[in-house]
Amino acid sequence: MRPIDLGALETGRKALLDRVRRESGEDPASCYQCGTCSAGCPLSFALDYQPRQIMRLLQLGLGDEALRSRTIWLCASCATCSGRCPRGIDVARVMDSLRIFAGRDRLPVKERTVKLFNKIFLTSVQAFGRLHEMALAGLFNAFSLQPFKDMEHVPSLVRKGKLSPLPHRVKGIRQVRAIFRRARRLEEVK
Amino acid sequence: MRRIGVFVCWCGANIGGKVNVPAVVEAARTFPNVVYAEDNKYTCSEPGQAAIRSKVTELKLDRVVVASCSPRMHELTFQKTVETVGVNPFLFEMANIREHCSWCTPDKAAATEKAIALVRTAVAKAVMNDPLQPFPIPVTPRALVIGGGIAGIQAALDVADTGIETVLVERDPSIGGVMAQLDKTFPTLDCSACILTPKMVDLARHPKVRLMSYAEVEEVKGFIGNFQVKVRRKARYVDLKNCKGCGDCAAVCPVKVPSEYEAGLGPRTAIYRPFPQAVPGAFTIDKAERPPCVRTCPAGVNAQGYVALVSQGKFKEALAVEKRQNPFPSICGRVCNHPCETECNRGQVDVPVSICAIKRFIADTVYADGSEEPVLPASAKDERVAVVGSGPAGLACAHSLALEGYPVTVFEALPKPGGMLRYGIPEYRLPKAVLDREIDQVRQLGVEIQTNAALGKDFSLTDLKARGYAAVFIATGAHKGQSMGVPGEDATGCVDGITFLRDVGLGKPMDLDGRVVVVGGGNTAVDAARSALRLGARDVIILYRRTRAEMPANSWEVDEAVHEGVKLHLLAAPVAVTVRNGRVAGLKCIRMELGEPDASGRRRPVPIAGSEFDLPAEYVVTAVSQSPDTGFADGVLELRRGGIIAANPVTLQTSVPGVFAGGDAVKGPATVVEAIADGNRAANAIGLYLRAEAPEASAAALADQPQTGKPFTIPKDVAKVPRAVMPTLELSRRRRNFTEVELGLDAEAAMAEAARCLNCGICCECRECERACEPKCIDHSMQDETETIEVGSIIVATGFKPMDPVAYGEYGYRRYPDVITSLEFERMCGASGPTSGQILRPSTGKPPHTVLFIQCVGSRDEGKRGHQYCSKTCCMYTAKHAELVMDRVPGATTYVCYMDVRTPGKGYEEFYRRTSEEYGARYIRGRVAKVQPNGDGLRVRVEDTLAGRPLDVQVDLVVLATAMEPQADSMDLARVLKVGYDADGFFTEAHPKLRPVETNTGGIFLAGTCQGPKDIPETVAQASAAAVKAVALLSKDKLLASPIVSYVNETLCAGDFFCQPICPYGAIEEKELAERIAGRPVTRKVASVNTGLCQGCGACTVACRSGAINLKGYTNEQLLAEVDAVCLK
Amino acid sequence: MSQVGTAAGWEPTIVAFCCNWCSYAGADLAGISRLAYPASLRIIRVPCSGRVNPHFVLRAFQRGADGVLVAGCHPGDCHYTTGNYFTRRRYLLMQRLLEYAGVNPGRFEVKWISGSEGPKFAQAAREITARVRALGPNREMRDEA
Amino acid sequence: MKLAYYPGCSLSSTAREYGESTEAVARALDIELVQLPDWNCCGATSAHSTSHALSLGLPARNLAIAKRAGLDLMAPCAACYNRFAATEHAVVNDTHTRELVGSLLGEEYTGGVKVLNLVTAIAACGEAAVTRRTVRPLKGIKVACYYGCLLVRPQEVTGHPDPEYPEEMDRLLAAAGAEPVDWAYKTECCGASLSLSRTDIVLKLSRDILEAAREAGADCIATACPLCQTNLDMRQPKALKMFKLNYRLPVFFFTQLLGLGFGLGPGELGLQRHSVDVMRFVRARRLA
Repeated sequence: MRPIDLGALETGRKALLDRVRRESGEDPASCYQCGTCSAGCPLSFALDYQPRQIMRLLQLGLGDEALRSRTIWLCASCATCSGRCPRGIDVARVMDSLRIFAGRDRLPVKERTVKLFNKIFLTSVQAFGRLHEMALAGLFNAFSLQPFKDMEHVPSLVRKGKLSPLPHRVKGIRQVRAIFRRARRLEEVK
Repeated sequence: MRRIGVFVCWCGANIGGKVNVPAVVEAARTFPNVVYAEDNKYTCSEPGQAAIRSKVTELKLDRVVVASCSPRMHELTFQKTVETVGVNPFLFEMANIREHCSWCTPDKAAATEKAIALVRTAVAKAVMNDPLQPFPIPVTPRALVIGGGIAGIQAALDVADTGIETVLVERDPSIGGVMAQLDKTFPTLDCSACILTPKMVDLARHPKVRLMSYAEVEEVKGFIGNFQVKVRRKARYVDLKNCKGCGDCAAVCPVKVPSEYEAGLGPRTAIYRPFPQAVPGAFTIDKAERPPCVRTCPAGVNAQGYVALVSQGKFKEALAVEKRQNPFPSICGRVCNHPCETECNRGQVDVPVSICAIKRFIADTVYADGSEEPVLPASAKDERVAVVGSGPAGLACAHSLALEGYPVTVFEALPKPGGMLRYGIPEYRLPKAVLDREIDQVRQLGVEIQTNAALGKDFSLTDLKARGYAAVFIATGAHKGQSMGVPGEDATGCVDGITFLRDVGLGKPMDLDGRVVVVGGGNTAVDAARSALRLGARDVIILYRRTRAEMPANSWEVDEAVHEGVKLHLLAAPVAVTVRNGRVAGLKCIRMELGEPDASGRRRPVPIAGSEFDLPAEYVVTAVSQSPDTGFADGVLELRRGGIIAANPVTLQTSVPGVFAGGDAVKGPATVVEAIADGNRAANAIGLYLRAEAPEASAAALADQPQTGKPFTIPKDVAKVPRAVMPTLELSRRRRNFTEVELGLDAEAAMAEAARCLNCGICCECRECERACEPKCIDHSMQDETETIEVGSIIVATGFKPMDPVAYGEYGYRRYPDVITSLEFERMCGASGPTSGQILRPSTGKPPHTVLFIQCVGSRDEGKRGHQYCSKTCCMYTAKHAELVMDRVPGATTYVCYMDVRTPGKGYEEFYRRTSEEYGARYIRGRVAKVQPNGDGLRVRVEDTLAGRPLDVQVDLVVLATAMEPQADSMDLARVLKVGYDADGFFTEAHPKLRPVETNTGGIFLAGTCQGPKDIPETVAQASAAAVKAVALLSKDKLLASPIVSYVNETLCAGDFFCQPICPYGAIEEKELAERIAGRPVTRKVASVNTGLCQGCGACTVACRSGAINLKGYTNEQLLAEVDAVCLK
Repeated sequence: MSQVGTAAGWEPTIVAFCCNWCSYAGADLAGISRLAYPASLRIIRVPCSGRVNPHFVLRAFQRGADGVLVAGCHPGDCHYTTGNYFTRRRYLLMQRLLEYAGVNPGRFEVKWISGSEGPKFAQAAREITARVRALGPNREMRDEA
Repeated sequence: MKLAYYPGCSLSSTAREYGESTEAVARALDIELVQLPDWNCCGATSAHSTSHALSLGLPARNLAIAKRAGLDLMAPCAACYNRFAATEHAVVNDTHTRELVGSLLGEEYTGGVKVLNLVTAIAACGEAAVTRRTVRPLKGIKVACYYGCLLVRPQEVTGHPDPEYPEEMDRLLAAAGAEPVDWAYKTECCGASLSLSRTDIVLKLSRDILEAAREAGADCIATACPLCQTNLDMRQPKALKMFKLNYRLPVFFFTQLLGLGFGLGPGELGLQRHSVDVMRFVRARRLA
């Protein structure tokens, strides 16, 4: 492995740390690398970097690696790590922030289906005010190029009255859409 | 005009780098009263101090101002300097131009400007300064050490060895602290007890040491050299001097609770010595507040006492305990409504202890084998007492009085004694043989029972007096059945429940053929219904106007009735009895629904209009209510509504002196145990009356005893155990006979049931220990005592407690038996411990093959569950534990999950290397995330952070290295002592480096872990250091106290004493001043300051409206001069 | 005498009464930690915040102080057990008295600062200075010199 | 008790039986549920993965509606509950968030709505009320109570006394006569919203949970989260097949079990809507 030139990373290191601190209110620099988060993480088997290593990347100035990792997209936000962290870091919240940055910076995403799911989910909410689960599943399959995924469940779900073909639109949809609009505008500034 | 010299320090570049020092000197020269100013490189250095000295002498300076660092740094230095050349130290003043100026002001011009202002202010104050003299205060040459762990023991020995008297106060029954619980000590693996116990013995034998064990400091008054300390000596219930420590008492104690010394791994008895080498070696009885069973029992029967004895198989002793308050255990064991079980704490764990069944078991068993020890009455007395009524109240009263030696005659209206016990409760619940046996026991005490003798018919109250009875107790019960108040009640076949049951009890032949309807929901109704069933009724219905939940009858009786075939017809009430040919043909009823709650809190039944229906029946028994038949009162005794006798609720005395009344005749229908309680109470009251005690004294003696003692908390890890089931007579064998239904527990079931008791009172007061103690040094009536001791110095050595790791839910402590704390592990290693030194898995009792240690549990955790600090000892004791495992369990594997291994101590790193390299303990760098059961053992999930890989480790035993915490009440003690404490509750030292054993309060020193986590060597070193500090203080005859105290200008003092309540030290006293005004002698009160007590806070000066009280060194004039100068622009 | 901080124009004069045990030590720590705060704040040492007579505060305003800070130990931590409780009680009265006298109560403040709270001291100094700076010079009570 | 009822998107579709059983049990316990008027989606994980502001704004609109109604807000879905609790917590404790929320909604929302989940809401009625209402005790039913993540974590937000080993659902079901088992997976994650996007992961996590419940001796699982239930129920056959296991474990909403104890009918409780059949289980125990 090539040695890392720490000095050269300094500016980027500070910038990303500050960005995380601002966005999440959490400070990854206070992590002392005990590994409680990684050991307890239910997803650890599927991660390319353990949560502890994500913190370390941020501390070293290698945050770009973190932003491009699978880990940040696979985090299920279960907050097991946050509850146990002896440094009081809300690790799940840091993961949220990294996901948000990766999305906002349009970085390449290794777990594209996860991002796609979020996008379709929010599109549905923006359109109707509520989630339309049938549309979510259908669109997800279409865009993720796996049209027959979970199709085996559809007949029984319909039979059991669990999928309704028509979405429900909330009356205050204008306010809901305004929330989307304002959120986008507020965060573009950052 | 003053002559002030100003010396401005450069402090190298510290001040000089920011402040233009020459400019400051220049400015200082222009200030009024300044006759000289100069600058120095380092004023605090010897040349700097020499310059001050020479200028003072040369220029006859009378005051000096130094502008340099903080006075907290060098005020004392310069005060001493000026003192050597004859200037009073309090004429010296300091301007802080470093910490408050050069170091916090980036701008040079601003810093110089500020420095000038600060010097001006200091000069202004100096002008107003007066010379002050410290004054001497005497010293009490005695030390107090609080806490008897290794720190306290060492400190006390060190002080006492210098010949100074030392008092050591320890709150536990023995000294020794946590060190006494340890097996080995690192890094040398010395046996802890071997090095500690000799010191404990030395302490106890030291001629200059007074050991106050089982005592706590409650209040501290006074000040350095002169403290008054109030110590509470907790009641030990054992005479310390005479106890030989033989242990005979503990051998007979039936109560087992978790031993604190064994960290809960083993039991101890209620009378106990924490460990064999305890000092003092005397035993102690541990009492909590009265347990709920005893508290709830109307008669105050000591249920915990007899239950505990049964658990040990001591049945006759249990019977004796039972009989202290209740002469009828065999009866009550069958018919009591046992409110004790409702309140039993075991109900919060699973199901209440079956106290009543145990009670019955005791009496039946002991009577059967005839082993009861006879109780001898006190010597015979002369005054005769008459008891009217032979129910439970009357007989209980007669029994108690007879035991006290009074001759008693009981008068009973009916043919046989027993009252409602005989004529109200059917045979299948209370066999007459059982009743007769316990009534005979009362007779055997010399009580005479005259039957067929009814008050008001066969004799009157006046007759009793005439016959020479000195006192009378009326307990005639409530034998009058109430009618329903509906038409047709007088028809043949309709009878009230009381009469019905009495006829059954008298054995009148009855053959009930047909349907019986019983109206009512109380015990009488249920008894009548079940009796009717046994008398051949084809069909028995209980008609009740509310729902089953509201039925006042004992629920278990209702259950049995239903079980036997009685039908419940709820939410219905009779409107009329249908009469055909003068005989009952049925009931006309109406349905009800529940409305709003009534006064009793039960929802009131409301008839539903038009819902009438007919209920055919051959017999109707009305059991709606009953009342006392008090026709005999005859205007002599005052009655209340419903015909009940009016009696004082505490003394039970009626409107006629010497005539007492109790039981149902006073209360209205109530329970057997309430009647017994009244009988006992009446006996006490009559005794007091006959001994002519004053009424108030009697009332006080009879009043309920207040609850005292520490509250009991239910342990969290009690295993659920099913309650004993009372065997009953088969259903088929209950028809047409009155054979007893409940068959009683056997010895095995009763003992197992008794073992479910949680011992909520800890000591059960069975008094077995009293009997076993040969030197007779046990006294259950001992009380706490307080004592005030005078000392000159206090060493605080209250130690730590290990943290309870239960907040770390992911580690499963308490949920999984094989997860233990390091202190529990330590006890397991102790040769005299619960496993005799074997390392065993609590779940199986077998040695573990793999043991995993989790470090930093509760330490280095800034989340909400732990402490930020490092507990300092865990790395080393865990290494020690790992070695012990590998020494004692051949072939065992040990894992240590750590974040950092910290070994800063002599021989520590070497020890750790040996553990990991020679012993081969496997160190994993990672903090454990979760422990969960897996197969026969536990699976531990941890990331090896060095490899970046999550690991699953299968182990047999997990040991948690829990944090050291201050004692739970450390902050309370800090407030009592007025010493500082940090956010965690550890006491704070005066300076972290230079004054590590002193507190900010003069005369109070710290030793050991109460100041912060530390190991034994460090603790002992600190203890010796604290001892030296205390000795240095106590070896002086007198101390010089600060002259900064308040003083009163008596001319101005208006004598309104607003200053008095504001003074935290009570230093302001009243003083009478004799004056002559216009030639006449007048006295007036003025305030006067006790300078020994005044600490110089100055709060009084602000409270004083006339400005008469002022603070030396910080007078109003000085401070105003400073304000003026500081504001000057 | 010239005004402090002439370059930036007017700077307020703040008088800070600090108790010897906590807040004075806190101010020392601010210095030791090299925490900068406005030079216009000057400290008068008192044994306890309970020693600060309302009269001293009024006198400071009369003499031209633009703001007054009284700093003592945290409630419960007073070296003299209860002194700072009296300070706390007086604080409200003082605010009202100042208002009555026409002085903006924003010029006066009581703070609890322990000996270990250097940053808090510096922060308090910066805050009161900023607030008083916004209020402008004290013309309400100052004696015309 | 009267509560604003937020069914959320799932309770009217994939978790209809949760909605049905919630309403039935609430009726039985005299809890009055008033559906929150014109509620919108809470945004779930997708919102807080995409935009912090959005993750506050969407729940806040519902909180503001509940505040106008003057009612405590109860969300049976653990995920919705968590979003509401998190938003409420941030609004109350952080002035910056309060301002942010105000500008997102175009109206002020300053907090003050008490947020409940269904377990705490029913627990507030008291275990005694549950026992009293029980007519067909769930005798002999060994249930593994599965809380998942979002009912308990993070502790600052939920205020839960023991997020590592919660017990309130166990106590409620025990009050109805069931025998809850002790097991270590009460709050392990099922993979939640990765259900669609990374089904493989969810299958593995679901298998772990099902296996743990079975090893602890449970014969069914109770949940209080539509997502958890879907992952454990709908994905169960595939999850077990993938790991060569062939048993079936009924996965109930805890309200369905309570409802059975209360004597309610299978139809009222939506028992026919499960993927893994529960009717045989229910009939075998004479609960329907």
